[in-house]
Amino acid sequence: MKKLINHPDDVVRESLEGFANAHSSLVRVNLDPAYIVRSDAPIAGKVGIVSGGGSGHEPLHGGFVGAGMLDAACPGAIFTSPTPDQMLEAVKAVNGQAGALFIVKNYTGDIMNFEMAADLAREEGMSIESVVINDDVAVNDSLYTAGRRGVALTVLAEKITGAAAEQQRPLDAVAAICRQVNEQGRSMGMALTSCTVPHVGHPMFNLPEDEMEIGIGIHGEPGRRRVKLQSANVIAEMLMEPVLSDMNAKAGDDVLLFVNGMGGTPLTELYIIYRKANEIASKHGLKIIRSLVGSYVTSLEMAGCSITLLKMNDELATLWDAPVRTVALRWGI
Amino acid sequence: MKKLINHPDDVVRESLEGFANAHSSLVRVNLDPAYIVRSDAPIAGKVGIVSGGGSGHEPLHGGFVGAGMLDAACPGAIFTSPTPDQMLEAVKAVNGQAGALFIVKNYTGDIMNFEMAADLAREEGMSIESVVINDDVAVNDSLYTAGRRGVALTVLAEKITGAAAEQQRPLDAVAAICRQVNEQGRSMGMALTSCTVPHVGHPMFNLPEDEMEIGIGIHGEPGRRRVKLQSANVIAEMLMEPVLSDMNAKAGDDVLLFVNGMGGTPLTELYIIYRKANEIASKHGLKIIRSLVGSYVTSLEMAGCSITLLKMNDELATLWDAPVRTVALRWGI
Amino acid sequence: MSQNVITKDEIVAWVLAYAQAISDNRVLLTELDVAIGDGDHGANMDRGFKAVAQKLQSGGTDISQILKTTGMALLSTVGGAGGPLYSTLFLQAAQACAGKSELSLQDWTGMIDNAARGVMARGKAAAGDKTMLDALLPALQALIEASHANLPLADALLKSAEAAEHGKQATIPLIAHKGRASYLGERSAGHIDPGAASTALLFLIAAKTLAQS
Amino acid sequence: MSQNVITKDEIVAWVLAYAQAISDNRVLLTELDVAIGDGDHGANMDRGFKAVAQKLQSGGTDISQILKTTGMALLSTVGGAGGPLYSTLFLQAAQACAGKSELSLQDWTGMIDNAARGVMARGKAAAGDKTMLDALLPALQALIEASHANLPLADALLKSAEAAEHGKQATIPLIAHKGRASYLGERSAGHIDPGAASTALLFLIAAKTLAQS
Ligand SMILES: Nc1ncnc2c1ncn2[C@@H]1O[C@H](COP(=O)(O)OP(=O)(O)O)[C@@H](O)[C@H]1O
Ligand SMILES: Nc1ncnc2c1ncn2[C@@H]1O[C@H](COP(=O)(O)OP(=O)(O)O)[C@@H](O)[C@H]1O
Ligand SMILES: [Mg+2]
Ligand SMILES: [Mg+2]
Ligand SMILES: [Mg+2]
Ligand SMILES: [Mg+2]
Repeated sequence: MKKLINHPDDVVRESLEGFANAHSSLVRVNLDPAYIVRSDAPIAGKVGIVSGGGSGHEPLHGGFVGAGMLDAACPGAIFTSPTPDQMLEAVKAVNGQAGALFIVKNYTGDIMNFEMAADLAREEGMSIESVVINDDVAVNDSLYTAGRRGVALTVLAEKITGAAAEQQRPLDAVAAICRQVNEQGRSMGMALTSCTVPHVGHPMFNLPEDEMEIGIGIHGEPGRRRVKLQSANVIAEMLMEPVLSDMNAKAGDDVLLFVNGMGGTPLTELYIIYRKANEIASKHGLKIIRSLVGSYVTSLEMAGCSITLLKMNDELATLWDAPVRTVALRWGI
Repeated sequence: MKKLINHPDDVVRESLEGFANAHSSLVRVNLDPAYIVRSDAPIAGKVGIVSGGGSGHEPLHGGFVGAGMLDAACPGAIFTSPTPDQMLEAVKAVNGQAGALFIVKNYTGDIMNFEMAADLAREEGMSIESVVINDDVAVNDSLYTAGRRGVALTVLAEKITGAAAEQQRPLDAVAAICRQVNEQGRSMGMALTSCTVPHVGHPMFNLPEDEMEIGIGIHGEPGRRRVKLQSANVIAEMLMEPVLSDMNAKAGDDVLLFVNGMGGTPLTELYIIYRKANEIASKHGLKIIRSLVGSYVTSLEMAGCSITLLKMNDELATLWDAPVRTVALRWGI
Repeated sequence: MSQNVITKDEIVAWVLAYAQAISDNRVLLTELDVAIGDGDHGANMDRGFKAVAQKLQSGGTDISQILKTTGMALLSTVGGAGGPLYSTLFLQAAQACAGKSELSLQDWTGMIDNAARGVMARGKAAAGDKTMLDALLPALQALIEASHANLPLADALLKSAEAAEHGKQATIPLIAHKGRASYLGERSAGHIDPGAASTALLFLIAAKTLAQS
Repeated sequence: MSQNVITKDEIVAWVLAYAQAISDNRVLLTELDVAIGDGDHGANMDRGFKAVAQKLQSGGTDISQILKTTGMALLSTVGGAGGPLYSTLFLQAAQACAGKSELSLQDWTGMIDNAARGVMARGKAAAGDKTMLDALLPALQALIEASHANLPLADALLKSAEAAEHGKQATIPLIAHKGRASYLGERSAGHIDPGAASTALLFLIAAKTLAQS
């Protein structure tokens, strides 16, 4: 295992300390329990937007804390949902007396820990709503699975929901926007290589030089199937097809196209994928009115990508364009 | 070789096409000869800031084209300096009748191609200045080398110089700022893994599991020496020591600390390096007044990092803080 | 257990021995989770039970409080799916022992019953979903049977450990329907569920610690 | 070359044969550059000479113009260090041949002399710096000697090819002082310089094409 770390036990804490040092003008970091809040929190009358999840997906979520996006993020151990006390302390630190929304990626652990945190916060008199993001079309949403995973759409949901909250909309309206994003967005991912969890010390799976995994999540798990390595254009098709057939977007619809890197893939390659995804979406008659390309929801140093399509409307576009000032996403301020 | 590409010959063009599709609101892209200009170019009375270099370092340089930074960027083939006709056409496309500044990384090829382009542009009546960035302390600047390489400081130089040009300062003043940044900044890098140039098809060098290269550049070349793998803290020391001893920063000085990823290294790890670099700089009495952490000057999918220190003053800080609107660096607008 | 009952100190010894066993089996649990999950089960449980061991160093005032301390420590240190589930297991066990200063076989069985109900309510999984329940439920079943048959406590604990181990092995052919492993679909078959492994260990340690003291 | 001179068509044949040789040796040149550079010399030269071959398909009006077309095509397609250097080589060669419809050994020698001066001026390198000059300068030296000795053109071309090849091999022990390889310091020793290899090939192809026609 080759990593720029000291000891596996210290990765999350030391990284958080570095993050705090580097970005003290944007965020405040608490180490025990671990959470990151925007430096101007709490904001009176504003719904607090709180997210979190296992570490190893950076810049998600800490990189999205700041004006116009998240009020707080709770990082767990690598690939491990954070604990309820983190969310409880975070939500108290951003309590503007207008309630809080938990944005939760759909994993059993995340669901349970956030649920318990919500119970604890409600016991302390706060109004809490939760929205579960489950955009990954690689997984069937059936009785026989834990349901579709929450993957790259999360960053779009956090941006758009954060903008709605910044306008001081009430909790139920903010939650409704977040649900709308979740309903209108779909993702699918693939990997060229595995990643190595520091505590494990070796790759999560072994992928021969001429093979790839299709339908991966963001926790180093293998995908739904292993196939021969393909060209970027074929890969873009393999990801776009299930996304398009699962979502209710028809010719003439506006969409946001998001090509996300898994951590170890250079931007050059993401743009090659974007180029083809853009072509496919256009052939379907979709109008790509907004774009995002970069490694925003990662799986440590995994090489690979995911494609997300979000069906847009005027309100979502306005919220997407609204000013945002976070470490990893910033415009307008 | 596992990459999200179609054919090695098409990597740069297809990536550029994807970039053009994704960012049409910020930039215009010309394919033959290849260059990227900000969408509102040319701006009357403004010095054009033009940079460029081999591809494979993304987001450098194309990701830094836009208001407050570069007017144009010229991408060459992977790790290959662009050709003079690219620079000539680019500089014409951003000609605001106030001359242009070429920001050139110190490599024989870049120097020669930009020199020839400057000659051609001057023949067409334009005023051209060039500043050569050579911040890499891994290389001795002696008669027996091609001089110190230009590495991560380039992005700081482009940002600060771009801000000066945006204020419509004259060409000589803009060039002077760029030279000041170059004089006051130093970098040093290391690699945990090699990278693979698409046309080569295999890694540039083989690094055993327990070894690393210290003193690398950004073209997949091996470093100055190969040593046993060390902890992040020791690595930060190995990079900071030569940077600090080469630059004339003394206790009490303000600095910008930039931890740059080589492409395949997760943000988590960069922040662990940042944490230690911050500690070392502070111990030296330096005041870190600005920070940058991320993969901005990369070497394809190489795992590793570099550390850059730039000695600041009030003017540089003001220019650093000035609004910038590019694909990869954005604030204030 | 001379009186065919489990004392407060034995409960502490059980949890501490389990913390040690988790530490010893950390790599094993991790590797099981690498195969069909995300490779953190060993590290998560170890982090949690190290914190528990710290808290229990000074013993505890009564059984219920010891179990509650364990559950609360797990809740704030483990995270993931394992955190809430094991936390719930111990918190529900604590609730079932409220006011008791020692546990008979019937008490122990009722405690495990309450714990299992808690885990099912929290995780909404059932037997055969390839989770820790596939070790927990057979262990409970064995205890109920032993309790009805009025077996000596030591024998009952042994039987429950065997049943948990058997249940753990029986997860191998299963396709996971809950938790992370369910994303793999049919690729989840052929592996032991990591949570079932850590739960089987809990009953094995109970048999070893409580039946020998 | 029946008249002991090189004709316009032979110049075209030389450049086209070199383009083919570069294509054939692309991997070799790349691997040399992987060892002490950035692995692009083969691809760069191949891209450039494919463009040249395209431009020269319809032949050319005179020797100087053919060489100039070659130099200009290289300038806008090769990039890197190789682009300006090989472009300069051909542009300076073109300048030396201005107005000539065929080249004697003396003309050819003068042409290579002008080309070498151009490359030295452009790259500011000298003999022994471990660059293409370490093939180019020995080849020029051999031509000058052959020219003084009034050797037949074919023999002179052969001698210059041998000298270039020898010079290329002699780059192996050198520590690079110019170009990318210089960053490696002592690690650059032990390898052939890629530019010296492509230049040696240029003289080898000259000997093969021009001495046999
Ligand atoms: N819904 C559930 N009900 C019961 N047990 C579950 C459930 N989901 C997961 N588990 C158990 O949790 C174990 C995984 O725990 P752990 O690796 O610590 O958490 P995570 O899956 O979040 O990484 C699984 O092996 C399984 O036994
Ligand atoms: N200053 C110089 N003068 C002469 N030749 C040089 C000089 N610098 C580099 N070269 C030659 O260029 C070759 C490398 O060319 P190439 O790989 O195409 O460009 P780059 O080094 O920019 O990647 C070297 O092997 C060397 O022979
Ligand atoms: Mg986990
Ligand atoms: Mg090059
Ligand atoms: Mg797990
Ligand atoms: Mg090269």
